[in-house]
This record gives sequence, structure tokens and C-alpha cells, in this order.
Amino acid sequence: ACGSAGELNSTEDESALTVGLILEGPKNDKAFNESAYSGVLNAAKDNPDVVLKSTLENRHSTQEQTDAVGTLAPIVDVVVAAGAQFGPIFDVEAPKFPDTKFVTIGGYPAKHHDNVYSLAFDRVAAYVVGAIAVELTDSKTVGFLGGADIPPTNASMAAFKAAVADADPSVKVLSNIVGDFNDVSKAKAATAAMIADGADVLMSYLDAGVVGSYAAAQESGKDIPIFKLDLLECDAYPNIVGANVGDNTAAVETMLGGLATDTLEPAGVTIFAGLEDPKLQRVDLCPRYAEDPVVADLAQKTVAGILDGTIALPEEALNPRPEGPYRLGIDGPVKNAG
Amino acid sequence: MATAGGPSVRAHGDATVALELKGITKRFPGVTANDGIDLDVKRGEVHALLGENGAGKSTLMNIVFGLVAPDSGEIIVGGKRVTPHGPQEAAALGIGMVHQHFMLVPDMDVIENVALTSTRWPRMLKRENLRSELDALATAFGLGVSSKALVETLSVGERQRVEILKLLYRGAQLIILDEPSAALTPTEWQSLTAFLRTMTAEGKAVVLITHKLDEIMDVADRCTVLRDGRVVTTLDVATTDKATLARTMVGRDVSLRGSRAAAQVGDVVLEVEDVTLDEGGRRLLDGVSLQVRSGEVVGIAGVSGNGQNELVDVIVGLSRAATGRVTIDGREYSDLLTRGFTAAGGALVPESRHSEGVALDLSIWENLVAKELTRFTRHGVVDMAAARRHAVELSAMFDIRSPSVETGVKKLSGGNQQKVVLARELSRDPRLVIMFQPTLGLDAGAIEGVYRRINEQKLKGAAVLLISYELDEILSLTDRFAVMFGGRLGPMMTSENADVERVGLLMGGGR
Amino acid sequence: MELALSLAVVVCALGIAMIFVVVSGVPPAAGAGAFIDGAFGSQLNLAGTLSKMVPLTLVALAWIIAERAGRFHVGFPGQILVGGLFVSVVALKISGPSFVHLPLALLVGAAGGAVYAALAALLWAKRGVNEILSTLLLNLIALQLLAWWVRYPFHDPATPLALTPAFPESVRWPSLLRDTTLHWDVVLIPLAVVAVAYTLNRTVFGFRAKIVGSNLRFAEHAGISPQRVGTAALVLSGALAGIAGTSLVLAGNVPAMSEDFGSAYGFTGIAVALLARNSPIAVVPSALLFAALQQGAGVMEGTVGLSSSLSGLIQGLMIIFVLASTTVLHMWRRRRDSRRDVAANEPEGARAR
Amino acid sequence: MTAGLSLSPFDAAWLGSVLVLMTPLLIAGAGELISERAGVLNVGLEGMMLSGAFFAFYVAYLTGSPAVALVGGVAGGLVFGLVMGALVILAGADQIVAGVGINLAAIGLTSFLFDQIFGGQDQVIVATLGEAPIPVLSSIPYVGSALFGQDLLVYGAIALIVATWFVLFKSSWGLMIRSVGEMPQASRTAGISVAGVQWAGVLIAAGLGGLAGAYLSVVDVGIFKEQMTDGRGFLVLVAVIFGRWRPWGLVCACLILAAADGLQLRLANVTSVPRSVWVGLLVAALLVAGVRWWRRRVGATGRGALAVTAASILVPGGLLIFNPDVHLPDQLWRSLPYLLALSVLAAGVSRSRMPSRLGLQPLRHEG
Ligand SMILES: Nc1ncnc2c1ncn2[C@@H]1O[C@H](COP(=O)(O)OP(=O)(O)OP(=O)(O)O)[C@@H](O)[C@H]1O
Ligand SMILES: Nc1ncnc2c1ncn2[C@@H]1O[C@H](COP(=O)(O)OP(=O)(O)OP(=O)(O)O)[C@@H](O)[C@H]1O
Ligand SMILES: [Mg+2]
Ligand SMILES: [Mg+2]
Repeated sequence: ACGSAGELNSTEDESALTVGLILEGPKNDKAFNESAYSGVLNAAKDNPDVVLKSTLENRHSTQEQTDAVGTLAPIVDVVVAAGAQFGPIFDVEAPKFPDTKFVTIGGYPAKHHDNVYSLAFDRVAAYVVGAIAVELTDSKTVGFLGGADIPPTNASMAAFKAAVADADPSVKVLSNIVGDFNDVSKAKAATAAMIADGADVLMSYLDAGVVGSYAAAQESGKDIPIFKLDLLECDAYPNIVGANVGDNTAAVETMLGGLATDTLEPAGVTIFAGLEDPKLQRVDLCPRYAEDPVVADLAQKTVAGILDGTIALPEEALNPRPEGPYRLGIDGPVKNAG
Repeated sequence: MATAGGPSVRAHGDATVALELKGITKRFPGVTANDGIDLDVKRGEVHALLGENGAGKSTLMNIVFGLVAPDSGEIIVGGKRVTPHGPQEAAALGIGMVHQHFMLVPDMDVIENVALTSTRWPRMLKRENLRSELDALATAFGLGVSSKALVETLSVGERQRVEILKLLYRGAQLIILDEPSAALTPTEWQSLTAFLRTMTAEGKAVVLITHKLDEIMDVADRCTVLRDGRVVTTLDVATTDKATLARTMVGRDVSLRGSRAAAQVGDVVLEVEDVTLDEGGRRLLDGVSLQVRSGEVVGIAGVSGNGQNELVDVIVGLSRAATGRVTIDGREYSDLLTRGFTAAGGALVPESRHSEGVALDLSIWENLVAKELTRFTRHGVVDMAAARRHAVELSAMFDIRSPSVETGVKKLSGGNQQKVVLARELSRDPRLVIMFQPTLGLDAGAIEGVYRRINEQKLKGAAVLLISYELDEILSLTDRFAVMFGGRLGPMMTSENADVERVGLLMGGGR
Repeated sequence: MELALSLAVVVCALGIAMIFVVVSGVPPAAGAGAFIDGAFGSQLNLAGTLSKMVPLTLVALAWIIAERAGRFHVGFPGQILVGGLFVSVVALKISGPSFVHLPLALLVGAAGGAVYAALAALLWAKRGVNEILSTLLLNLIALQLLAWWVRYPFHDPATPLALTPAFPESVRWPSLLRDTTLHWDVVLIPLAVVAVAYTLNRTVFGFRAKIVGSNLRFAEHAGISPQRVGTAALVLSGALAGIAGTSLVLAGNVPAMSEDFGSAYGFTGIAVALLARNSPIAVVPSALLFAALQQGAGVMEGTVGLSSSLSGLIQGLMIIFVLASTTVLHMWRRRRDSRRDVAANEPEGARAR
Repeated sequence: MTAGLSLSPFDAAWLGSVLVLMTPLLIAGAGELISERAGVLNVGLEGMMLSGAFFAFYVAYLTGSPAVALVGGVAGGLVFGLVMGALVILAGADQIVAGVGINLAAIGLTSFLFDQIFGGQDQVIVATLGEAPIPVLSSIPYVGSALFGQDLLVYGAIALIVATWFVLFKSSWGLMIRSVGEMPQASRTAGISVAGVQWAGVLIAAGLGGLAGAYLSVVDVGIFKEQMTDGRGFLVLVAVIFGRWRPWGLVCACLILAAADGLQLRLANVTSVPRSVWVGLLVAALLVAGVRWWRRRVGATGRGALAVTAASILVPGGLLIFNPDVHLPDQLWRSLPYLLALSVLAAGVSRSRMPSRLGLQPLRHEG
């Protein structure tokens, strides 16, 4: 899809901002990786200067990811990579290519480099989901099903649990990290287990694996409201409440757009995106619940509470703050500078 | 009698003849194992086949059983000319064979082992039916063995009964037993004899390959003696005696191919005192004592499988005797594996050249220095140049014919391979040389070379122990010798003017 | 003959790969060009190829040592991981000047691999446990051990990732070519090849291994203990795999250890040795080829959009062809030898002239 | 911490998940058992399963029929079975090396084809084989739907094991297979074609391996993912060893593996191990000890075995009484089955049961 060699040469002119994208999984996973991919395509649509030059998919291990960075860095202007592990990789690789810019979504760079742009989500939307889940549960048991044992999963789980504890301490939270965002069969087994243990509302923090949650819920014969992650698809299963969206597409689009228009300054400042900008992070509700005044109202109030600080999130729900400069929200003030 | 599968033999011609062989000839590269053999086996008789190792007994019966195709000759079963291709067809003709090495699956029980041979096409195992049939057979022929027992838990004698049951179950009318008593205890042999009598009473025929004269006298009706692939004669056991049998088997004009050198006999080098070895409840060596002195060649004669291998393993240190001790020059050496033996000045030309004497994949020089690595090693590093030089010297000395010492041993002829072994073993100026079947598979020229080496060692003052299945070799090369039988060593005899008939008797287990 | 066969194998595998290239709509010339460029075309790519050669070579040599003594094991993935695990202790708990720290880490890494291999070796020598089965299990255990290691006892509290703290510079292989993945650990390639070739061909150990590997019974008759030699060979093999792990950890790009650092090399190293027909020297070109495949395929995806999974396909094909070709060789030899055997049984005089 | 005894992880859902997790292991295990009994160690099973998973998925995508897809899965396994047989039986190549090669080739081939065929489009999800609840039984309260409300292959797998047991130990085919793995010379003198039986073994293992892969992709979830077998092929090898080359042993091994997996799924985020787990372990230990005692009668066990038994009863017993607040890492739970399998091997119990020609090249010069 990213064109042949001939095409590449013809589009390459002086002003173009060529982009190379690295994905840990396949670019058509309908989830994390696909949304990052769409972000680049959108940015290219918005800014004629932005050209997606090549995409490297399925880079599972650190070694492959590092190689991919080494492959793309010399031939593109911007390397975009989605996934937590790219932080440490960029820490090492970025200084080797001072003329290339590096963008990571969800990465955790520990060092400050002038050519690294990083955006990570403070996974606070999960708090909103938790609050709604308490509202929806009859059995007083809700479940959180996580993918890989990585920071976003753990942070979201923490936020979810905090919300439940705040709203109704008597509601029990079952949680389980299955180890993989895309292992449908494991997800299915884990979901079935949760339902058996009494959970009647679920946050399925999975990518392709969410299909397993749907299947298990359907096989259980009960009507289990399920929250999914990222893309909102209300038809995939009869009772999808909504999606906990950390919008990769928007994040990539924003970062690339900023780079293309030179508005993303200064470099090296890690951006933590909370709920300030609904374009980046939000809770999307399916029509049935969006029209339910109780749920819609609760969602709105919770978001407002988080934004104005009346709701305090636990530390584990937020990204660890770096030693270098960072800002909360894409337009927020820079903290910790100098 | 309950029989499954296989048509029974209906004799058309002479109703009393179960098997007739006419002019069977089989050549292997370099040997004629069977040379125009004629033989007839009657129903209701036990027909013994007697002959020295390599006389061609097993080959002949393998031909009958369809495992080996003859070059020429006829097999007539029940009056009809047949050519069995494979054991299945032989079995269909009513021929069954118990091999010297049992063909049983240890992990299966008796019923399953029997069933294994009887069906080709998928079908359910009717264990109960099979069991009652087997039990009936077993009682009818006095072959008590529990049909539910796993074969691996059975004794050798019981396993043999299972083998026989397999044949009976398939309706064998002619049963071939290849050295059935080799691993049996006397009691087990007794029950086998009883069984054989029942068989013949039933009108079945038995071919019994054996080296033991007592057994022939005990159970056989007639005995055919083979020598060098030819039939010497067929004797009626009732009208003969062990002495005649022994004479017929070995009592040719002993062709003294080698000649004894005269040498100064010195002190005792090898002393084996009352060595006993047991394995799996069987006594493999039974109080063996032996002395070999410097400057003499002592022989151990006997049919293979009577404890020779075990004795050599004990002497060289590859297995540990239950009781008794072995010394070289009065010293014990206890190191496991052959190191102690070698260090004490021992050398061994092993029986099985390919598996024990050389590493076929390695080159000549590597084989030549394999036992003396430390001699060419400094600080863990092998001095290749020195090792090769040594090898080149040895090859010249022992006349190993090859393009170079780099040549793989695999590419050498048998005689040259044996020269590699001799060179490696004898070049160390050993105190004791054990030669185990040193001329096996060699041609005349090579054999002569080996004999020369034996005498040479003797003259140099080494003690030589020659173990051979060929009486010629023993009689012509050794100074003294004894016959080994059933794990025991018989009395020492002087080789010159030895009483061949008595030797033959001893080899067959007589007194 | 063997060289020709190996070349034929490579040509066949690449030929089949070309069919796939064409099928996926990329002109073969462009595909091949992108591949060669990706593997060797720039300093950076060449450096990538060379640095991948290091673990491949070490694992291939590890296989050869064990194979020489007749021991086939598949424990390299586990031994790599345990080697890295040991290294992380030395790297993080001890500090010192580089000329002490790095060699020490190297030794300890080798020890880690050796210890892990020793488990399999002891099970084999003392309990008769088939080393293939035991190493298969030990691999799976090592994976879990490492996953735990980087999450709990050696987790870097500063990162939420499953990662150890960064290793100090003093223990890392210095970079050989600035801004590339090439570190000084490439010197391990010639060193290890020479050392292994020397050990196998010149030392008593190598000699004994060869004897044990070619005829166990003969070895016993020659006073050589197959158990002892086999154990030593397995342990040495593990040590080499451990060094491969060391290299992956201390010359890897991220200066810390994650749970996936050894994933790709354990089994591919065997393929490298097979293509080299178990010759330590031939491992070099063979490892170069496999490393180039891995490196080049990754780049090829970036430049012409050919899926990088192609390289996995080629590597798999290569092993299958190597096995098939070995068989052809054996059959050919057997036929030749059986002809010779007939000749060999003629009286000696007839031949000796 | 309440001291009450809840059976929490050991409930119907756990049972159901154990069944589902166990099914692919059993299917592939049945084939592998037959192959190993015939003397061929099929290290390439992982690759065959992967190939089966892919081809089943592809066929399902083309035809839309999960049933036809299963056939595709079998065919996908067989492709590599043919390669394995050609290398190992025809050509006498080393079994392990051939298996390693097949695994690499299968990973490469399936990834590449998946990429070529499905890389450009949206993620494809194919229809799966639905549940086939057994009418009356599945309505038994509590365990009914977990045990009897599963898809057809779950029952199929159990039937397959029964069939395997029947073939191996109750039919003349089984005799042939076992004798070939145990003592090919004996088979040959009994007129059995050793190569033929081994071919059958390899192809059965490959076909069932492919079916097991198909279970993963088109029965359970309807999705194919690169390397989705995720080491299950190796797990099957472990299960066969662990089960001491017997069908019921295999079932036990798969049960333990799947139970551990299911348990680990459930325990993953419980802060401390619930008491019921210690109860479960104690029951398991008592069961094992009981079976041993019953099998061997008293006294027949060695001192070491006795110590192990005692420890395996006392430790969970103690834990049950004191109920300490422990959180064992998931990794330990996950490696437990392998550690167990290793100790079974080390204890030498399995060696005696191992087909004696397993993994070895065919005998060439046997008459
Ligand atoms: N929803 C998500 N949020 C954040 N990161 C994600 C998400 N989904 C996937 N990732 C990233 O992708 C990585 C791989 O996830 P996962 O293990 O599910 O992928 P995979 O392709 O199935 O890998 P494998 O084949 O090794 O199992 C994760 O470690 C994470 O960094
Ligand atoms: N397959 C074969 N290939 C070559 N030579 C063979 C083969 N089988 C037997 N011979 C040779 O044929 C000759 C006769 O062997 P055979 O086994 O028939 O002797 P035997 O009388 O049974 O001896 P023993 O008493 O030792 O069993 C021997 O010289 C033997 O080496
Ligand atoms: Mg014999
Ligand atoms: Mg014989």
C-alpha cells in the first residue's frame, strides 16, 4: 500500500516531509496499530507536504524494532513509532540521526533529545469507564480485562479500579491481564472466567482480542455490557457500551501536523495527553447509552471532575513524570524545564 | 489343534518329509556360505544341524524362512517346490523360526507379541479369544507362560517359549530353532526338550541348530554336520556317539596354517583368579582362572557366546567382575574403561573390528594415535606433526596399504583395517596382548601377517592370549589352551598333539 | 562436492524466494537490488548484517561442538537467555573499570549458558534423559524465568516497561562504527571461529569428541568416557550460547535487558551450522548469508514494500534443502561405497598392485 | 482476609476454559503420540499446527464454511508432514534437525502468505464452528454448560483420544505402530513395513496437528495471526512425554497444562493466592499419591519418591492451614508444568516407557 520504489522518487521534492512508520503489529489490526497508520494517512491528507514513505509492520522484538528504526531513520525525515518500547530505543537511536525527527506515541523516552517528540496518554478515560461500569452493574461485580502487561494496561487498570472504589466501595473489581492484546482465544477464556466469577460489566482493554470477549459474553447467555478500546464499533456485539479512546489516529495526526507546520515546539518535551482535548482522549458511547440520560450525564460529570481537579487520580494511573521537561495536554504549560 | 492363519502343510509326495532342500547355494561377497546343500527333514523328527561358527547353518535356515534368497537350489515343502519371499510367506507355508536374538517387543505383553505376527489388516484384538487359544496351546505343549505378562519382565527361557508360542499359534508344522539353548539354564533346557518331544509326537518337524553335543544326543533323531558351507554327513543319532559327532565337526586334517615359534617362557604376566560375572540373574562367567606368562601364547577355544566376550571385557576393564581379580604383572588396575589395562601394558585386538577396533569415519593416523593421545599432547594440544610422523612410521612398519595416513579407515580393505588395529596395539611394546578372533574376515595373505605378528610378540617376550572360534588357529599357534563352555574355562591342554576329539567334545559341552 | 551442494541449496532457496517476489508483484531485479542494498548497501546496513552475524556464528559454533561429540541439543534459546540473565547481575551489581568489567561479564555470561547446559548434560549423563527433550523444556522455563527477572528482581523502577536498569558503559561493548549497531563484539566472530576450530581440530578434547561422536564403543575401548566428553561438549556448547547472550545484551542497542532479546537466534543458529555442514570455518559465510537475509529483508520492506516475512521463508527453505541435499550426498556415497565394498572383498593380492 | 473457603477459581467457567484450552493440545497430542510410538519425534509439530491454522483460515475465508476449513487445516498440516516424512523416513535425515527446519519454514511460509493475501485488507474474521450443546446434559446446573455446552471439536478431541487408545492398544494397527517404535527388527520379521508404519505415524501427526491449528484459528476465534500457535506445538511434545506415551497419560498431562493455564488466567490479578488453590493442590497431591499407592501397593515406592510425595502433601497442607499472603508470579505458574515434566524425566520414570527407537534414525542394516 505504501507504493513502489518508482513512486517514491517522484514524490520526493525539497519541501516534502517524508514519514516512516514502525508498527509492532499488523497495520490492519483494527486497533492500536491500524489507528496509528490512519493517523499518518490523515496527516498526509491534511498536509500535502507530509508523505508516508514506508511502513514497517510486525516488528515484535526490541531487536527488530531497533533495526526498523535504523532502516528508516536515514531515508525519511520523520520516524513515527507507536508503542511503549520505542522510548528506550529512541533514547539510543535518536542522537545517531540528528537530522531525523522521531515521534513516538505511547513511548517512554527517559532521555532528553532535541529531535524526539513524544506523546503518551495519561490513561484517565478508564476512570470514566469505571464510573459508568459501577452505574451499570447489577451484580456489584465489574471486570477489567487487560492485554499485554505493559504500562498503558496497568495505568488504565489503576484508573478503572480507582473509579470503582470512589463510586461504590462495595463493588468488586475483577481484573486480569492475559498477556497479549491479540490472543483471541485467551481473551475468550479469561472473559468467560470473569463472567463466571460474577462480573456483569466489562472493560475489555484489548485489540483484536476483544472479539474473544464478545464471543464469551454471547456464549454465557447473559447480557453483558462491554467497553472496548479505541475504535468505536457499536455493531460488533449487541451490547457495546462504548470505547475508551486514546486516539492514536488523532495523536499521530496532531504530532505530524505540528511538525509539518512547525508548530510543535519545543522538541524533546514529552506531552502527556489526558482528557483536556477530547480529540486525543475521550470516552465514546454507543447510541443506546449516549441517549441514556443517566449514563451520559455521569460521563460528562466525571470528565468535568477530572479536568477541574475535584477527582484525584491515583499515581499508578498516570505516566511517571520524566526528569526532563514535559507538559500536560498538548497546549499545556511546560513543566520541569531547565 | 487351534491354529490361525496359514494353510497347514499337506504332503503330496512323500508324506513323511516336511522339508527337502536340493542343491542350495548362497554366495556372499568373498564367502560361499552354502555350497550345494541337500537336506531332508522328516515329520515327527528333531533334525539337528551341527557345525563350527560360520559353517553356514543360519544362512541355510534363513533361506528356508525366506529372509535370504538363495543363488540356486530348490526348497520343497510338503512335496511342493516353493520360494518363500519373506517371513510372512514362510509362515503361510507352515514354517516358523526362532532366531538366536529374540524378535519380541519388550514393551508388549505376550498376547500382543503373538498377535503382532498374525494379522496384517486392521482388526480388533480379541484378547480373550487369543488368550484362551494361547493358554490351550501352552498347556498342550507344556509351555507355561503367563499370557498377560509384559515380555520385558520375562526370563530368557520364558521369552523363548513366547517365540515358540508365536509359531504354534500360526500353525507352524516345521519349527527352526537357531541355537535355542545359548541363553537357557539347564532346567529351562529340560522343559524345552520336553516340549520338543511333544511337538514331534504331534507329527511336527523341528530343525535344531546347536553347538552342544549333549543336546543333540538328548533330543535329536538325526544330525547333519556342515563344514565350510557343505554337508559333511547326516548321522542317525541313535547309532552314533558324541565322539563321532565331535570328530565329524572338527576332526578334519587340521591344516596347521600358522606355526608356533619357540620362545623363552618367563614370569606370569596376566593372572585371572576365579572371576565371576552375573547379569540379569544369569551367570556369564563362572569361576574363570587363567595365567599367561611372558613368552607364551595361551589359547581359549570354544564356540562363540560361551563367555569369551565377557571375559575380555572384564580383563580390559570394560566391565567389573562380581568376584575374583585380574592382575597384570601382579598389579591390579581398577580404572573403569580400558585406561588401567592399557597403562599396565595391555593391548587388545578386539573381536568386532568395525565397532570396537577402529572408528571408521576417522583417518588412519587418527585411529593409530587414538589410544596414545597423551603421548602426543602438550598442554592439552595435540602435536599433529608428531602424531602424523608416528602414524607414517607405523604404516610403513605394518605395511598398511593406503595412499596416505589421511585416508579414511572406511576406505581400507578388511586386512588393512586389521593392520591399523595391530599397528596401534602392538607398537606400544605391550606386556600382554589379547587377540580376539584376529583373523575374522581376512584373506589368506592377511591371516598370515597376523600369525607372524603373534609369534613376533611372543619372541619379544610379551604374553599373548589368543581367543578364537577356529580350532585350527588355536592348535597351530598356541602353546597351551583351554576350551570355554557356558562361562567356564575347561582344563589347560598342551596344543601340540592335542586330542582333537576331546577338544570337540569339550566345545560341545561334553566332558 | 559439499561446497557445490551448499551453493546449490542457497541458489535453490533464493530461486524459490524469487518466485514469491514475482508473485507479490515486485520486479525481481528491484527486489534483489533492495535486498542487497539492505544487507550491504550502506555502512549502517552492513553494520547491521555484521552485528547479527555475532550471535548466529556463536550459536552455530555451539551446535558444532556438541554435534562433534554426538550430542544433539536444541537448548540454545534457553542458554542465551540464562547467559544474559547472569550478565545482568554482573552488569548491575558490580562496577569497575571497563577492562575488568566487560571481560568479567563475558565470563559470567559464558558461565550462565554453561550452567544451564550443564543441567541438561547431567540429566543425560547421570539419568539418561534425552538431551533434546530436556533442553526443549529448559528453553520454555528460561523464557518464564527471564520474564520474571525483568519484572521483579531486576526491574528498573524508573520505567513502567519490563526492562532492567541501563547497564553502565563500563560493561558494554564499545561501539566500533559510530552511530551504527556495530560493536566491538564482532571480534568474537574470528576469535570464536578460530578457537572452536582449534579446539576441535588440535586439542585432546576435540580429538576425543571426534572419536566419541563417530564411534562410541570404540571410544570406550580407547579409554575415553563418552559421558565425560559428552558433558564437556554440552557445557562448552552452552558457554558459547551464553556468550551469544552476552553479546546480545551488552552490544544490543538498548543498554538494558528486556525479555525478548534472544528470541531469533537460538534456532536459526542451528540452520547456520547445517548449511556450513558443521565446519567451524564454513560457519562464517553461512552466518553472513543468514544475517544478510535477516537484515536485508527488513530493509527490503522499507524500500520496496516486500514483506519481511520472506526472509523467514527463505531460511526455512534453506534448512529443508540442506537436509535433502545431505541425503542426496549420503545416497550417492552409499552407492559408491557399496560398489567399492564388492571390490574390497576380492582377494587382496588382486588389488594391491 | 476472610478465612472462609470459597472454591473461587475452581468453578464451572474454569472447567469450561480448561476444556477449550485442552482441546488443541489433545488433538495434536493424539497424532504426536502415534507418531512417537512409531519412533518418530515430530519436533516440527509447531510448524504443522501453524500451517493448519493458516490454511484452515484461508479455506474458511474462501468458502465461508468452517467445516470445510477443518479439512483445509488438515491439508495444511499434511503439507509439512510430507516434507517431514520425505526427509526423515525416505532420506534418513535427523528427526530433530528436520523438525527445526520445518518450524522455521512454516513460520516463514504462513507469515508470508498471510501478508500477501490479507495484508492489504481489513482484518478478516471468519465464521466459526458454533457450540453444539448436548441436549439434556448441558442443562445440568452449574457444570452442565461448561462440560456439555462446548463446540463439536471438544467432544471430538475426547473421542479422538479414545480412538487413539483403542487403535494403539486394542487393534492390530496399534501393535504394528508400537512394535515399530520399540523394535523395528521384530516388526520386520513379522512382515510389517517399518517405513510404511512410520509414514502413517508422521502423516497422522501432521494431519491432526493441522486440525489442532485449525481449531485455534477457525473454531475458537475465527482469526489468524502470525505465529498464533505460540509454542503450543512444543507444549504438546511436553505433554506426550509427561503423559509417558500413553493416551490417558496424555489426557492427564494436557489436563494439567490446561488447568495450570486456566488457573493462571484466573489468578493473574488476585493479590494473594486464595486458599482454594492450596486445597486444589492438596487434593491433586493426595490423588497422585493415592493412585501410586493403589498401583504399586505399599512399600514399593523408593525413599526419594516417598519424600516427594510427603512434601507434595505437606507443603500445600501447611499453606492451607496458615494461609499466608503470597502472590506467586504468573511466570512461576506458567513454568510449573515444564518443571514437572522435567522432574518426571529426571526421575527416570518416563525413560522406561519411552519408545526405544524414538528420535533415532531408521536401522539400515537389519535383517
Ligand atoms: N491498545 C494498546 N495500547 C498500547 N499499546 C498497545 C496496544 N495494543 C498493542 N500495543 C503495543 O503492541 C505491543 C504488542 O502487543 P501484542 O503482544 O498484543 O502484539 P502481538 O502482535 O500479538 O505480539 P505477539 O505476536 O508477540 O504476541 C504491545 O507490547 C504494546 O506496546
Ligand atoms: N549377510 C551376509 N553378508 C555377508 N556374509 C555373510 C552374511 N551372512 C552370513 N555371511 C557369512 O556366511 C558364512 C556363514 O554364516 P552363518 O551365519 O550361516 O554361519 P553359522 O553356521 O550360522 O555360524 P554360527 O554358528 O556362528 O551362527 C559366514 O562366513 C558369514 O560371515
Ligand atoms: Mg551363531
Ligand atoms: Mg548362526
